[in-house]
Amino acid sequence: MTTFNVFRYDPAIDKCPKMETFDVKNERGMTVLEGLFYILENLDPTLCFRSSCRAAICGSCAMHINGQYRLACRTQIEHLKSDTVTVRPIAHSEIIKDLVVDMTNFFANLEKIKPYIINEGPFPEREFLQSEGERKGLDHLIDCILCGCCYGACPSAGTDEDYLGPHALMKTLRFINDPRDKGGKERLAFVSSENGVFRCHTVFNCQEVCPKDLDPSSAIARLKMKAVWNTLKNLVS
Amino acid sequence: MENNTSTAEKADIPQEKTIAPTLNWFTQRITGVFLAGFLFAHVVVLHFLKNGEINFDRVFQRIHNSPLWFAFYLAFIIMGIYHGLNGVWSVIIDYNPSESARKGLLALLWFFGIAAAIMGLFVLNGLIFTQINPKL
Amino acid sequence: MLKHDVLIIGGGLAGLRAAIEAAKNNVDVAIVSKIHPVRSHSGAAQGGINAALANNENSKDDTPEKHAYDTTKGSDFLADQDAVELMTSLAPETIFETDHWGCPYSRTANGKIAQRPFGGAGYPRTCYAADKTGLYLLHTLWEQTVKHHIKVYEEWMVVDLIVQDKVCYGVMAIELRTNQLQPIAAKAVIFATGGAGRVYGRTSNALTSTGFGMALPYIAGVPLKDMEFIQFHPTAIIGKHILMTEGCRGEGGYLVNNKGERFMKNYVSEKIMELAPRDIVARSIQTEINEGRGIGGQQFVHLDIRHLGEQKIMERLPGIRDICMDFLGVDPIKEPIPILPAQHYTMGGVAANKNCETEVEGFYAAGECACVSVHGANRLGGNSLLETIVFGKIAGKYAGEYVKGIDLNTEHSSYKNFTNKMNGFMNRLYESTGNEDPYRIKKDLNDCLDENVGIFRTEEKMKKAVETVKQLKERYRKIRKVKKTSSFNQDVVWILELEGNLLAAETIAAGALARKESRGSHSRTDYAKRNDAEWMKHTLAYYTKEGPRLEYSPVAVTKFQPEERKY
Amino acid sequence: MKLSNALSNTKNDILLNPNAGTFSYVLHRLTGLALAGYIFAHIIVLSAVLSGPESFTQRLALVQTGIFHYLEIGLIAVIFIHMLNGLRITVADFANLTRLHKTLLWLSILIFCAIMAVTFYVFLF
Repeated sequence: MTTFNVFRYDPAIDKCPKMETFDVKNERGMTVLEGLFYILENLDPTLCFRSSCRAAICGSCAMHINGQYRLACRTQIEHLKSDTVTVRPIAHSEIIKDLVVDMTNFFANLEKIKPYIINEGPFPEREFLQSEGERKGLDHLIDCILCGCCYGACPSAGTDEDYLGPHALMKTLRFINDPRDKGGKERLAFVSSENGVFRCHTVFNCQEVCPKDLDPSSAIARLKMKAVWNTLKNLVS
Repeated sequence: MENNTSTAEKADIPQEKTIAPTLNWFTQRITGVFLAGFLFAHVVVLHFLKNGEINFDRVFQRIHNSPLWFAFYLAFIIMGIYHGLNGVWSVIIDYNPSESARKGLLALLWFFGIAAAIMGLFVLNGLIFTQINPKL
Repeated sequence: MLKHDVLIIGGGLAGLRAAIEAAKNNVDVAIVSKIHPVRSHSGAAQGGINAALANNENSKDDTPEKHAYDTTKGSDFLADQDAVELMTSLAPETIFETDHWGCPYSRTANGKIAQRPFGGAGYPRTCYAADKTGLYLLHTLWEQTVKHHIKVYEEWMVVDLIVQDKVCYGVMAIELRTNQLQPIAAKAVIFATGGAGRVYGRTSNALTSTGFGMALPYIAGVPLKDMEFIQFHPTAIIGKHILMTEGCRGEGGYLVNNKGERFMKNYVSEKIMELAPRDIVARSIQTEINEGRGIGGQQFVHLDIRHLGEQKIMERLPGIRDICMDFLGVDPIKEPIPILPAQHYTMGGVAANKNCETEVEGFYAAGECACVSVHGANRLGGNSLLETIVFGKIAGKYAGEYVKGIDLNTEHSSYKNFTNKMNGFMNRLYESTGNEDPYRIKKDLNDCLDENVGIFRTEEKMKKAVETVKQLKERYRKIRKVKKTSSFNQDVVWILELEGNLLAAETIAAGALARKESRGSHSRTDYAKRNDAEWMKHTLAYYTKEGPRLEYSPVAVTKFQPEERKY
Repeated sequence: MKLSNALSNTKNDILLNPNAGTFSYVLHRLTGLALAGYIFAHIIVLSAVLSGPESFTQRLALVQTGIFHYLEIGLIAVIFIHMLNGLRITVADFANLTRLHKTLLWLSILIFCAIMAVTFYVFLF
């Protein structure tokens, strides 16, 4: 038996959030997501949470589990080494119900950086030729599944919803590093603005919580240096 | 509905708007590194090497006649105040104040900064050019 | 009333590709998806996407025609060859397009898109981006919809298709956030809702792939085609049934039984070994297990990629390693991976022609939920991603052109009728006096199909499956009351989707029971041979209250005459 | 975002992310604000020099005795916490050593302990 402490809040009914306790029959290898489904199917069908692929690739089930942001599907209960599992929604977003939060702002911030290749052609008849080195520059930056763990863990995102957030900044570097993209200057200017990279206070929480073990901190550090040199160069010339 | 529009749109952020955040961050780091050196020397010299009461004579003897120490403290005052207030500013903008609050707070920081710098320079001046101590 | 010219249901690869294409016609396009597009199950696709690019040293003389032949042969000659040829000939340009949009494909030494060998293909033809091809493609296409400012109804669940007199007028949808039910009017509707994997319990599919998107058109009068052909992926990890890409074997991985023997040599030629088509490999694994050569108490066999070396694994199969470490605690660099076959893909789906049009005017289907029939009785690995973007594009194109001559009348009687009908249905849910537990029904359905309509099928078991599904449908009518809440009522979502599950299951079981031969993934122990004389035809399942009414339609044959399928 | 929300978010972020990065971030902020305040206090204390050397010496004598003597140890701790952490994040950013941030943190803690040992020795013995 494992005790689940689950964050419950229905803004239409409840004045304030509460933690509710459930006893979940724990089988070997059971994940937190399966535990939540156990609750939904057997104990309380009104419980709300997001889920889809249950294989740590879609990014739906990011939540705060026992002291850290994690993907519920990827977290095995026994690995938590605790009799209780405490589950809360991702911070910095409005709670729609229980563990489901409104990620509009998260995606709006991503859309601000123009998350698409800026290149109006002409395109080669076949694929772009890209050296292995050029392709390596994209490694890891492209692996983000947009789960929102880093955004929830980032204290800068907590104080200002306009801060782009680790996910959007990492995506920016992905496009800047891509030789197919022609928007480098524009992108660099955008992330050098007040809500961009310099709002990052190098807390490393994003790197700490990333369920795909990516390093947004490093992407931001690299963007900072690029932005600084770019600005200095512009000032000198 | 917008279709097939050119995406080579103009940059959303004009170049000028990026200078302040970038330089604020960069100078904060640079002054930080310098201040680390200064403060270390300051603490070592004043407290570690020769402990005991700090009085006018001790400070005066060291700084008077030494342009190097003078330059050291001059840079220290300016950078210290800048680094401190720039740091406070970055905390303030983290909490995204309204445009008017922002202007007011910025003015306040400038006022305190300049006042402190003037005061600091007077103190430095006092420590060096006060009437010659008769004991010397 | 909300209205759009082209309404696309489903935000996976096919849906996004259709939206991008339809938007090119200067029409008002919107996507309705019950989850955010980047959460779609397309993102879980790993291995790659097939196209005869001839980029690999070993594929210099590869052509779309050879690709078409491999696909047709892989399908056990049930695929419509005109559609297959269309798909394979459009494949290269469609892939180049995604490259221009920024999809980060892995590269060859000379900078071209890298290709790896895949099962059932004569050449290394599968373009890949490490082992996350689906994820990168999905993000790339989503980025394009952002660029084109395409409206996405995010977390809106489509609960009914508005069809009257064989014309489609839009959909009924619930906005999950507010729990409001309302019609969305559209001149054309494209369904790209994915597969029905969750009909099975042991499946590699996402929890959201419930088959509800197939059930809605089915109820609305569009037949489901070839539903009995269910692909079992040979290599899914034990317990969680998460996919180990075919790329593992493409890169040179071995399948090993309890004697440490590469058993595939007993089933196919030494040249092909692990790279036989999926149905054959899955059957081989199941045979090994059934005949007592499985590992760990006859439960699984090993997929061994240790000999590829750490560098190659980290470079080409990093996601596989992550999954093994996370879900099994096994590091594939040091240990073999315990795997067994699991349901993976529904070859069948909404019957559509090669323009993605269906029997209902203004209603299109693309991707896994459709059956244009390019996969026939068995899909080759790497062809599903290709199908989504090629037929997504085609559906978008034809729907975009179709709507130009249509006037949208939001006063049409169908909107009122369907709103009333759906409201009545929802109220019955909220006021039900029954006591059946929906999750119990779901569990029983999963167990029934796992047990009775699996890799090897028999008359007796399939009869049982048909019976059980019928009973479960009865039980579904007496479902317990659902609590009404003001937002995000997940219980309602699961209960509605359960109906999709049940309807998809009934077509699968009925189609399988009727087809008295073995073809591709449909493998019967009592009719072990393929029977072209009687059964080279598509199954069409039409909805009736009592259960599916089966009809049959001919297979389009152009260049490739049926032959014995030998590898 | 309202200030009250932002402040409560900050509080929650600290509670919900109990890891090395959060602690050093919070300490950095607090020590930074304290030091910014201290600069002003320091200048005001030293400004006694403007009324002559005697008053300077008197004022300094005041701030070096009793409780102030021990508070000075605290001041040195605050200075070095802020300094070492500042150097740590600067190195991480400039040299892209973000993956090593924990190692760097331990290194900072080590240096900090050494400095504090010297400080205690000097001030207490």
